[in-house]
Amino acid sequence: MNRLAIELPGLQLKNPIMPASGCFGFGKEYGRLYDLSKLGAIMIKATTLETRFGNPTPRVAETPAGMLNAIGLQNPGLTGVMENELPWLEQFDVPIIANVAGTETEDYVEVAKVISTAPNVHALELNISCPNVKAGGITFGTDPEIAKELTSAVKAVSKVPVYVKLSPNVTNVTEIAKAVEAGGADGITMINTLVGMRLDEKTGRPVIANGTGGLSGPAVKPVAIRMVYEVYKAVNIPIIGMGGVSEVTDVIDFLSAGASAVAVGTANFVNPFVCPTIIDQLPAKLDELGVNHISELIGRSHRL
Amino acid sequence: MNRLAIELPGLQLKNPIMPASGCFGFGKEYGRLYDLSKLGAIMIKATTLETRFGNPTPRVAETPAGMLNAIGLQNPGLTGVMENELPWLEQFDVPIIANVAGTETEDYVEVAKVISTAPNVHALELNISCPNVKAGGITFGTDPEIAKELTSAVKAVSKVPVYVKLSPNVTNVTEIAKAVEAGGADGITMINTLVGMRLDEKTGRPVIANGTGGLSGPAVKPVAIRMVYEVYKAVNIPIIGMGGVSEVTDVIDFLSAGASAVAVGTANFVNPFVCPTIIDQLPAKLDELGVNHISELIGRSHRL
Amino acid sequence: MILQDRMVVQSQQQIAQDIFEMKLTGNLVGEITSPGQFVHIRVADSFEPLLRRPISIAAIDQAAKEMTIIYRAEGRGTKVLSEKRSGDTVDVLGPLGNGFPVDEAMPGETVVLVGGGIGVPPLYELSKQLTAKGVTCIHVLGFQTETVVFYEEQFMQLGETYIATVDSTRGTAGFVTDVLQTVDANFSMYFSCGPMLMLQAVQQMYPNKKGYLSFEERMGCGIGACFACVCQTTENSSKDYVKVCSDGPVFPAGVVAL
Amino acid sequence: MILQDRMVVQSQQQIAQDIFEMKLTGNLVGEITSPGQFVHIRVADSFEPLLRRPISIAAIDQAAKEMTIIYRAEGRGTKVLSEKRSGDTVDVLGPLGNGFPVDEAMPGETVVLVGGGIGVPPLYELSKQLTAKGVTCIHVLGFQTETVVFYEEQFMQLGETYIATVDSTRGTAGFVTDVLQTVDANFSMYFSCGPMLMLQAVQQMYPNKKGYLSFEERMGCGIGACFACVCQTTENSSKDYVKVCSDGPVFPAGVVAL
Ligand SMILES: Cc1cc2nc3c(=O)[nH]c(=O)nc-3n(C[C@H](O)[C@H](O)[C@H](O)COP(=O)(O)OP(=O)(O)OC[C@H]3O[C@@H](n4cnc5c(N)ncnc54)[C@H](O)[C@@H]3O)c2cc1C
Ligand SMILES: Cc1cc2nc3c(=O)[nH]c(=O)nc-3n(C[C@H](O)[C@H](O)[C@H](O)COP(=O)(O)OP(=O)(O)OC[C@H]3O[C@@H](n4cnc5c(N)ncnc54)[C@H](O)[C@@H]3O)c2cc1C
Ligand SMILES: Cc1cc2nc3c(=O)[nH]c(=O)nc-3n(C[C@H](O)[C@H](O)[C@H](O)COP(=O)(O)O)c2cc1C
Ligand SMILES: Cc1cc2nc3c(=O)[nH]c(=O)nc-3n(C[C@H](O)[C@H](O)[C@H](O)COP(=O)(O)O)c2cc1C
Ligand code: FES
Ligand code: FES
Repeated sequence: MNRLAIELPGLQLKNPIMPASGCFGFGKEYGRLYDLSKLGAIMIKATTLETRFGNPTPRVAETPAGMLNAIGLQNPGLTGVMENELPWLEQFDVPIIANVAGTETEDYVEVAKVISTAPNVHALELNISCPNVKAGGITFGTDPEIAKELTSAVKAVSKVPVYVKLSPNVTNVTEIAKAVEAGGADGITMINTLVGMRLDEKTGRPVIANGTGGLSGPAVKPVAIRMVYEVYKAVNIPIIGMGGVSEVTDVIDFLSAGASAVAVGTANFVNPFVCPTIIDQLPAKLDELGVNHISELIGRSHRL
Repeated sequence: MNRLAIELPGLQLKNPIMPASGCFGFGKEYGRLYDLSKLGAIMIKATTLETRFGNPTPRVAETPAGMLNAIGLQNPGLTGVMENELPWLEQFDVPIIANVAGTETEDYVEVAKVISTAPNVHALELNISCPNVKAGGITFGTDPEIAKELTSAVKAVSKVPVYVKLSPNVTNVTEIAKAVEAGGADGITMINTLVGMRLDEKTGRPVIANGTGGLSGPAVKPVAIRMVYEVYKAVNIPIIGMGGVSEVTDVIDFLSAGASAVAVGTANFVNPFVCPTIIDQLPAKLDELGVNHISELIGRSHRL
Repeated sequence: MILQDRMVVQSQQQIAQDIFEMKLTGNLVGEITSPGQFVHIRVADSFEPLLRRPISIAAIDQAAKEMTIIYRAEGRGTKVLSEKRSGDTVDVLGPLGNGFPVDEAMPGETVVLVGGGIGVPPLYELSKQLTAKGVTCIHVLGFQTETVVFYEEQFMQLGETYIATVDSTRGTAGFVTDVLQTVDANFSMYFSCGPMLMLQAVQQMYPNKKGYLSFEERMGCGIGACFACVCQTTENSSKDYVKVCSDGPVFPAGVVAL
Repeated sequence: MILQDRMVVQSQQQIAQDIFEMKLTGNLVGEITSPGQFVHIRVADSFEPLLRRPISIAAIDQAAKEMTIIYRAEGRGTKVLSEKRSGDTVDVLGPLGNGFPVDEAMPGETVVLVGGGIGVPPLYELSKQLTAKGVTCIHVLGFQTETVVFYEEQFMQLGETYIATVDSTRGTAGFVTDVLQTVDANFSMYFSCGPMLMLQAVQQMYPNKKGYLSFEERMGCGIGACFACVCQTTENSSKDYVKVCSDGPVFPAGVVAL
């Protein structure tokens, strides 16, 4: 028996660890460092209908125990991803979760329709929470009604289960979670980045050319854990948790709060081997916690 | 000329540095370490109508570059503050900003009416954003209409200018800011803490007995700066900024984003002399930035 | 007076599994008034770990302006502290709180000092001061297991010393209370520091003895301003609540609601 | 191959105001393929500072498995790095990126190396490799002021070396371009590393020369995955954009839109 295996809609995960979207490109770079088949899944960079260059640089800034980014969804567009990126990833025994972004509902629907037909795409992740694009993105993630409609529209065309990625920049995250569940979402991924800003100490100018950026990394983990905890109580679909995961104990925390699997973003930049390292450490951690199968940890904070 | 003096409704600040509410008690403890007359002002701990014991312990937990707290507004109640705390503070040449909290509008009104008559209370800070009490607190801070009404009600009875303390746990902070401005607020203080959670790695249990707590410290600074920046553009009343201020450069950042003064919270625990240290460092910092008077920095990020 | 002192590490030594003994010099030492007081240590200039760590003062050498602390390096902060080497400096705030009342015990009396795990360190300076004034100290020290036992010899040099280990790898099998059963109850007062459950058990065992207990609670400021470390009191107490950092950490038995 | 190597600090030395030279040993050195490659350094195990710092490789000693880096300790991260002492270890990711093409210059040719500030370090290993194969190197190095000038002697040992300081406290008054006006234009190609404005000026000065420029950009991953360090390209380029970390940091003149 595989003590780390987790089954989720569309996803047979050999372990619950996957790189988060935007922090792993389309896998090529990290694939040079280790065998990607080791991963539970891969969340690839956001794909939009057209090629996007993204925002001007600087696009990243460091903050205390975190970072801001405003990449602006740079990606080679649907065709580029379908023709160059996904086929390359087929060589690995790893399910792909395709992060789908857009400006209009039609963009999402169009991308979802096509990308969900790729043989190795086992699930979609609707990015309704990107704070770094002028139109679309986060606006879909802050209004429950709009979030629900978008989810339904994408569900109607997708060949694979649809996960919706929630924004933490809301007054009531459970409201949005319930809305996307009502819209037919098969799962939830959370959290995307918190909107933040860093100013240059000398000039007062925002360090990030875009002005604001999305805050990620260990700094946001307490907010992410709180939101996963709240959403777990509010919905009946599984959650893939993220936000500051850097060490094996962080994974335990997210599972305890209610996540069924965990994504690792920023930590890949700090330690490019973080995902395989955590995966290797998990069995010993389960022993330490006296747990036989990792699924026993899911939501344990709620059962105390 | 005092290069650091700032004038705000009700407040003649000899410098724009003040300890944040809840992080300085009623001054007695820090008053043993240095002369409180050195401070621009003091924001005293939240005062409620009745004595409150607060939440069970543990009440604090460390997080990456931050901390969670759920003190639960422990305080000796209006009478205790009026009789024991405020008179003691009169020996210092420093204006007091009284942080007012409650469960019902009537509580706020009652406390405001009385506490605003204390000779050294030069302004009130309405705490509509405390995440650590079951009723009241944050609920007043997430609904613009309710926030506006509470502000008006308190304004009607207060003998001194009223500042309203905003919660960062909202989708749109400018909406609340505009509402309290419309309600007659003389100024805004921001941000209060972000709701977060830490779990014990061994048991999965929340470390804080209350479950969730308020996140503060350097980790939240990017969120605070972004929100001050947004609110500065949206309102015409002054802002006292806070969230992660630990060093003199943090003060410059908050002023640049649009704050007219700055409060220091968590950093007092890390360095009990942080406020006087920053005050001493400000003049050299102004020289370095080529600025004559500190007020020139206010909002400079918007003028680039 | 409370000082924020950049103290200099004179030595750092591992004395048991995960247990370190560190000697620090600085002006702060001159301000220490009683054993059982503690210091609040910033382990690094970084913002992570952010908060100070409260650690008891385990021994004082006023002539050398030196104090000893003994701590378990387990979490993030104490691990960073354990990497300091002699010559490094550490940002220390203290002395904080009110320690054990040495004056309460009279020369010739016998007292019992009961420590558990990392509650043992402050009892060492306490015992030094008590024995120096002619009080006979009996030490009852409980640990999880043999590998984490420390300072047994040092305590033996000051008086009778009994060790208990939970897993029976050293001394009496079980808890300090198992040792206490065997200790002649003819002592005038007890002093105790250790986990809450131990303090509870000790206090319960001697309802009619004078005793002083040192408490632990999560702290923010360490000086009484933030209300993080508040404990509820019993009905017999004159206060509604106490702060461990500034009213304690040592309280007479019966004050804090257990 | 890119390694994540726990390298050992052999020496750390301040060589000018805020400028440090650090020598590190480890297996990573064996993977370095060209001067101008860089490493991505995690300065502490703490989460603050969080991100790695990109620093150029300034010299390589394959026999000793040793590399030299030269960096300015100005911000939070580099300051922490500057506190490392010999014997400490540092988490280094590298070698990263594509360096200067040493093969492009033929023995007997003369080339010009133009460096500015902390862009100077990678030119040192470049010059060592070029001169070793018989290429004549002219070094033009610009600094803000005298107190931050470093490695002048080392460069002089390899070839003609001109210093410019903005405040005219050392060498030619002004910028590297002021020196370049006086350098015989009869060289085959140039190599440059330094601030963007300097690279712009140098490229503009020699529109018809072959040249290689090394760029700086804020980085996340350092290996090409996060799209933080993207630069727009000119129309003449075959790519729409380039990543400084993995496509660069060295690009032929004319590729990156300046
Ligand atoms: C008055 C007092 C005296 C103490 N004396 C000693 C001593 O002499 N030797 C010793 O080894 N330990 C002592 N402790 C316990 C010591 O403070 C904790 O073990 C230490 O703070 C844990 O820090 P960490 O970095 O290892 O753990 P982390 O898990 O990184 O700590 C996270 C946060 O929780 C706090 N925390 C964790 N455990 C405790 C605890 N048991 N008590 C209070 N805060 C805690 C930390 O201070 C920090 O803020 C004392 C505690 C108090 C209150
Ligand atoms: C390919 C490359 C090679 C470099 N080689 C050298 C070298 O050999 N010697 C040297 O002194 N410096 C070099 N730099 C610049 C060096 O990376 C920055 O000076 C350093 O990262 C600043 O870190 P800090 O901790 O001092 O500043 P902080 O202000 O704390 O840095 C905050 C964040 O901004 C980033 N940052 C700040 N300035 C720069 C910059 N100029 N370029 C890229 N990122 C920056 C930091 O990496 C960090 O993520 C190089 C940069 C690049 C991209
Ligand atoms: C550089 C960078 C790029 C990102 N790009 C995307 C993206 O394209 N789509 C998306 O849904 N999330 C994106 N994110 C958000 C992450 O997937 C993740 O939700 C967030 O960073 C929190 O996790 P972390 O703290 O582990 O990084 C990006 C994050 C970073 C740091
Ligand atoms: C221990 C603690 C207690 C607090 N108590 C209060 C309070 O009583 N009233 C209030 O308005 N804010 C309270 N706050 C919030 C702070 O005033 C401040 O808004 C917040 O901590 C952000 O600033 P900082 O990052 O500098 O701490 C408290 C914060 C902390 C850490
Ligand atoms: S730790 Fe702040 S009051 Fe005790
Ligand atoms: S730094 Fe991540 S792509 Fe270059």
